[in-house]
Amino acid sequence: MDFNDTPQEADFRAEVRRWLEANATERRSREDKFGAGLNEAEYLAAARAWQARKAAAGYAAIAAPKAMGGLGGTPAMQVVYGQEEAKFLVPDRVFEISLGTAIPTVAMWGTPEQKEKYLAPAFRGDHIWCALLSEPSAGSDLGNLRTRATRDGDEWVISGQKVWTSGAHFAQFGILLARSDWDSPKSKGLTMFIVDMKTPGIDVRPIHQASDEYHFNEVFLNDVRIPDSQRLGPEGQGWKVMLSTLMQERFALGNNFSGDLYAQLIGLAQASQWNGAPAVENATVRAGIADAYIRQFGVELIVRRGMSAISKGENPGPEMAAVKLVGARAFQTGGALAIELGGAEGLIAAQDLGAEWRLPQLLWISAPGARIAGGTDEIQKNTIAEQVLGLPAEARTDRDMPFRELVH
Amino acid sequence: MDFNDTPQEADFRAEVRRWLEANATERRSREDKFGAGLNEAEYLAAARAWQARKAAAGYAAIAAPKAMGGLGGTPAMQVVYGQEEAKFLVPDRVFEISLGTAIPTVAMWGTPEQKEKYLAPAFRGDHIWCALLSEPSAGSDLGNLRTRATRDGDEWVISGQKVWTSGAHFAQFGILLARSDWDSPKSKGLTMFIVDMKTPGIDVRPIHQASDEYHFNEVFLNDVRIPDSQRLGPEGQGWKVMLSTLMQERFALGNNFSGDLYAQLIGLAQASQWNGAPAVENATVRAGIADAYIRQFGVELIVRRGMSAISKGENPGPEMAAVKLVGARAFQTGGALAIELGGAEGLIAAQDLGAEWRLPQLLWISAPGARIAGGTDEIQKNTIAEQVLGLPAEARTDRDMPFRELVH
Amino acid sequence: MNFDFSEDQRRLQEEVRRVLTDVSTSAEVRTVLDGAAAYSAKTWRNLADLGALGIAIPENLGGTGLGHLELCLVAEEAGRTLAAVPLLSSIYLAAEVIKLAGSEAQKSDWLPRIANGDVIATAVIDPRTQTLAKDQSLTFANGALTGMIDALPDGMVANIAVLLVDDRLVLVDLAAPGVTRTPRASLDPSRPLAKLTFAGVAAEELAMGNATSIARRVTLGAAVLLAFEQVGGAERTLYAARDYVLERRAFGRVIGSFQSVKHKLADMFAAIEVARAHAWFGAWAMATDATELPRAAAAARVAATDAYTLAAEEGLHLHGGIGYTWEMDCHMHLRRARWLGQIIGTHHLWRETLAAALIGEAA
Amino acid sequence: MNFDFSEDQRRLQEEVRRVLTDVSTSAEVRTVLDGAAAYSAKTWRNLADLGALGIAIPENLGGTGLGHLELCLVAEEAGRTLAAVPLLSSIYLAAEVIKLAGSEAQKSDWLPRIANGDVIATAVIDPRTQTLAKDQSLTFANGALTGMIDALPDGMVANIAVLLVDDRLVLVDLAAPGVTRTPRASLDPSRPLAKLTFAGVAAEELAMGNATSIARRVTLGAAVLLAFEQVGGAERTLYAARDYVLERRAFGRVIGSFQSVKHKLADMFAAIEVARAHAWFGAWAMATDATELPRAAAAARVAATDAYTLAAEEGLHLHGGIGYTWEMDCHMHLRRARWLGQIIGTHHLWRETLAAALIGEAA
Repeated sequence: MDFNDTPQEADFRAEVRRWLEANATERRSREDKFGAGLNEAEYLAAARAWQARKAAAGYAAIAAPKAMGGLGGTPAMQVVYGQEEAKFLVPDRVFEISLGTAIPTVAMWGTPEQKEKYLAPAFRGDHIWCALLSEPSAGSDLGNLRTRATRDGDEWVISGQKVWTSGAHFAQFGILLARSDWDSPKSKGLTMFIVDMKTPGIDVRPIHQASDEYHFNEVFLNDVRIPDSQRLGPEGQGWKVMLSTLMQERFALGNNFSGDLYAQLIGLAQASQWNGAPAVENATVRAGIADAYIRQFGVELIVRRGMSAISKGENPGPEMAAVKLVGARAFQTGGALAIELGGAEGLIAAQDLGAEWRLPQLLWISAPGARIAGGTDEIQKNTIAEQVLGLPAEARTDRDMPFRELVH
Repeated sequence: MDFNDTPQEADFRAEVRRWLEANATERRSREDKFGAGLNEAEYLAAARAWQARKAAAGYAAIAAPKAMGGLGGTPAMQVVYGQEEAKFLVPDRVFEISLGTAIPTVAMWGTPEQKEKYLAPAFRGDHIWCALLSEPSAGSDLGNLRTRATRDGDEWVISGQKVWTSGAHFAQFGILLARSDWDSPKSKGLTMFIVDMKTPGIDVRPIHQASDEYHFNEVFLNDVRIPDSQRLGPEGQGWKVMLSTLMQERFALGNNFSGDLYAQLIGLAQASQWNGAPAVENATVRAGIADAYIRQFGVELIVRRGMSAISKGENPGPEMAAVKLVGARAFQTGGALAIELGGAEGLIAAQDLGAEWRLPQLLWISAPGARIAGGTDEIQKNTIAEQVLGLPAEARTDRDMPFRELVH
Repeated sequence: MNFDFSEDQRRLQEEVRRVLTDVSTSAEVRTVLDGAAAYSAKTWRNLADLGALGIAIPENLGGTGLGHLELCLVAEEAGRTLAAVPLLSSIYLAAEVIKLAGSEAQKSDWLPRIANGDVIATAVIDPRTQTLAKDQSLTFANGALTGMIDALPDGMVANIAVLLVDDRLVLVDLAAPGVTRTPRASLDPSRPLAKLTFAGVAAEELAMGNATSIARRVTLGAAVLLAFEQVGGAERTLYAARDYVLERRAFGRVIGSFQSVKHKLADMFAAIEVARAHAWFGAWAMATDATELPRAAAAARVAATDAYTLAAEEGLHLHGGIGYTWEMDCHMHLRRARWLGQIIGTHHLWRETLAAALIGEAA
Repeated sequence: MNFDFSEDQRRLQEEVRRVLTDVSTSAEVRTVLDGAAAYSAKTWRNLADLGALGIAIPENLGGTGLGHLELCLVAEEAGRTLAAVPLLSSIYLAAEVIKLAGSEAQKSDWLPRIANGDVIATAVIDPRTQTLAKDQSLTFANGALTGMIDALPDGMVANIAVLLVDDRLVLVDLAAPGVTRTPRASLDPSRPLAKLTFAGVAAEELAMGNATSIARRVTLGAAVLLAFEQVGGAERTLYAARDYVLERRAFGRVIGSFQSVKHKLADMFAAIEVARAHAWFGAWAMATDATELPRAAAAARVAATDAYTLAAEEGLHLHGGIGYTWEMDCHMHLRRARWLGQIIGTHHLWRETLAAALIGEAA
């Protein structure tokens, strides 16, 4: 057991550090942001320029094999890079779906032509990808999706509606899951496609979130034509393709659920007064800080354990479901505690109260989304109960019936 | 809305108070007990003598109609009596199953002869009753019970095993639920009986509880013969008879789940030191005291609301399930907090630490039992979800099949 | 003993519910949420016309002359419909303080106009022991009010403010020279906040009786009334979620048939039952001015804050993705639960209040 | 970075598990629980023979010469099998203190005999900031120990005691004249307690290094080691409950197919995963004497106490009525979870320790 770098890791860290110092600006505070003041188009252009530099240096796909355009490094090197990059101002989540979800799926299931065509431009940031998976009637029950893919010669004609598609309004490409066979049971008969987002028939509309933000979209598909050469993986195997996507995502999510909310709580509690003394001296506040640390750093440690397993060629398994379950809750509880520190004044939104309140307030209002997106609390618990603990799956009547007969 | 007595209630309270002062000893402390130092036989004799005096004064069945040997009073009078009696030393729970569970069932379902024969002696304490319901394979799923009742002329022959029977070792009679028809579905085909506990073939064995106490028994029934005149309610209607029993019990339970643990916590926290100051000054301890009060007094208030409904001739419904759910949890959490007050020294059992620790320690170790007995947390939540909120019952495959086919 | 509201009170509650359900719709609340209005004038007008604003104000002062029990039921319905109106500041706090601490002239000057809705008051009469500002302080000397106070509910629309300044209760006309108001973005935009500064503004004292004890008593009453709003809101979210899970299907069944969903709703129900029980006890204590008021009010506030927070969080969760959109009302309850739960101090502060009351009673 | 135990360490753990599963059976633990023995001599002997007692003691002092990481894994297996042995008092505390604060003579006098199990030590080296006793105090002057200390683990069977007295670490032979021992009924009778009084008993100081800081460091290490015991116990209850719900049927199905049962087990699993992660981090911090030790140990202790408490309470609950009988082991875990969670201070105290460490690091 060793938290220190191996000599190779230390060398790589130093190299990365030098490169970052030469190519990016160091972060001075939590509120310091890449591209502050830019509009969306300018921000995307700056993000792409950054990603191109990063790809040129070989850091866009550190753990991917060289044959795929990667650096051929170890997962540990990927972690080292991430730790160092976090200290600098870099684009926030623009390439997360591209490089964390879509491209790994293309790398795993794509034809040589598809890989040739899509991997490098995505690494460089020329192409940004989105993932067209969820539908209004297919959230937790993704197998229930109804977007229809009908074969027409060498093409497929796609119609339906997707929802919660992050980045669809600026992505060039998407992976798209649709039902190509209505006579098979629900999780069969699905096929995955690569879709050019400029194809006629695609209508992207932003979703107004409960947090008053617009990070997601509804995507309406109306007779969208996709050549069969853009099919990703075998016809009817879309479910399997998607599971491999989600497995990637589950692990990548881990990092989103750690964080330093507990440190923010300390600062805010020092600046708040309870009964004439700093709130940080109150025993319940201190217990809340301790609990935030236990959850957030606990999640980080579980992810590090998973990383160590990857380093040894093992696969971190379904037990990673605990990460999201615990992490999203930590946002909800810790965010609420931060807001409570100020009493009535804590109800003033950060725009008027001060930048240091922005993140905790945002965590609080977006925590309900975090508990739903990427698999609800209940889905995570089912995963643990069934895949880790070996408990029986829920009795189902819909698993083996032709999908056609399930539609109401 | 009025928490004060009506003039009639105030008169009755004064009358009860005078009678109690003349006939019982006032309680001086929480640890002051009826019959301290007596062995079980002596305790039971003293309890019976007390109950006989109480019955002679008309207080054994205040809200029961005069025709049944009751006082013909109101539920509010019953409450008033209970409030006053709680200030005196009286037997603890000896007659609870008799008068709270068994006798109300006899009163509701018994023949005129049965009522004539059984009510008065039970009110007087001459007869103590138990309730032979649960079985090893029939806990939450009471419909799964397998004790067999076979008709033989004018008699029934009963064989099987009951469990968690409180007071079976000193009771004279019991109500007994058994399966008289194995070809009906599980909750049909049951019949309720009255059984004389001295009948040959009955073997009572005490259960060693997790709390190191012996309040319950296993009861083995081996060819126990019961005349058909001792059948309680129609043949095959035992489920319905039992539901009316449990409905009584659920409400009666309310009072067992209130209490003054919060007040005990205050005293104990004043006597404990944390970092050189009384623990009662610590904010988390204070929050724990507040929460214990909210749960325990909340339960008491819900029961009072139910009492008010009864006074108006309404029936407190399945929402009373919340009482047990909240109350049993309060025992577990509050008991644990009490034990935690002393740190390492709090681990010393009350016998060596002091009488004031007995109740909180007992609440802690018996709380798991309270969360199970009389309907587990899960059963209470199902009741609320289905009977209050109108959510669908769990899909069941065992409801309509002949019981014979369900037995593994 | 009769621990229930009377039939007359129930009928009144139903009437209020009927009107508010018609008037304080999601669309109406959203006019405030989206910043198009600072409060729902229509809802306010309807409550005034019903006599609900003056329900605890004597008839000779323009009120309905009923009492606090009835006001509790109005609060429950306002909470249920997310009513975007200044009930807390104008009715629960300002009117109550003026009733107890105002001279006959002050009472007859302000209470009739508060009762008929023409005058809106903002108020802060608790000592704000949880605070961020170091420079927030008011002084009142020689009839002049000076200083700043932040996070005033309804501060932009109020005509007057009732404030606890040191040990005195002060009423100030906000149209007077020297008053500066700044809107402050609120985590529940349907309940706006403002910062007010006073530069030697002429103000009058409400000087009948002991200011501190009146302020305390009114604050305890407000805790009870907010508990009713919270219980109303919590129950609304419970039943909205219940209705949704009976419609939404996944894995071949309505999701309301999944035990995890059922048990979550049962937990919400149990929390609300406990909160309701304490709220009722608080109502009784407030209406009878019982010695139990401090612990009854504190318990009502804590239990109701916990219940509404749970119901709003889990009610949204049970809706899944759709619950996380701006168009659904789930987030409005989440925001309102937080606003109601903090505006007169958080559950932490009120747990401490409850503990102090219990320990005091035990002594 | 490699956040995992090595294969050698894993093999050692498996060996310890194999032996303890054979030896520290429910029946064996119950000999102590029921009062027939004060500790399981058989389990103790087996641990000694395995080299597990001296695993963190240097070879030249009779130990195995491995280290704290290995000792953590022994602790996990002892927790899993409810081992009724004085690991905490003799190994985690006394041996560690003697190792750090003892003279060469003291070390070679005691450590070999502790490592081979011939000498059992009891120890209290935390300042007991949560306490009931007002008359509990020790003084050490002129080589003589006077006073009383209560709730000593294994106090009836120990040969020696290591005690923090004011700012000094003291070793006392319990066979010396002037020592009075009184057994104290324990909420976990399988881990007995005693009260010891000293009437001017001859004792020696462990005087190498700063006593307070050594005591602190050893206490933090004990928190980590207890966390491993707690994680082991918690995991045992989780899987015992899992196995039971796969057998027990109700309503026509195994109860493990009910979602409320599944999700409860998943919650237990998640709590244990968090606890395990912090326990491992604590192990690393202890083994490397990292500056992170205070927060790592405190977090490990809090997370593990929470996880074992939850697992023991809900593990019993999932067994239903049968789980509430003396014959089932569920209550033994409930009792052990409480004992382990309080014997060096409760989770409240350690949450405070954690907060203080975090706030200190942030400064």
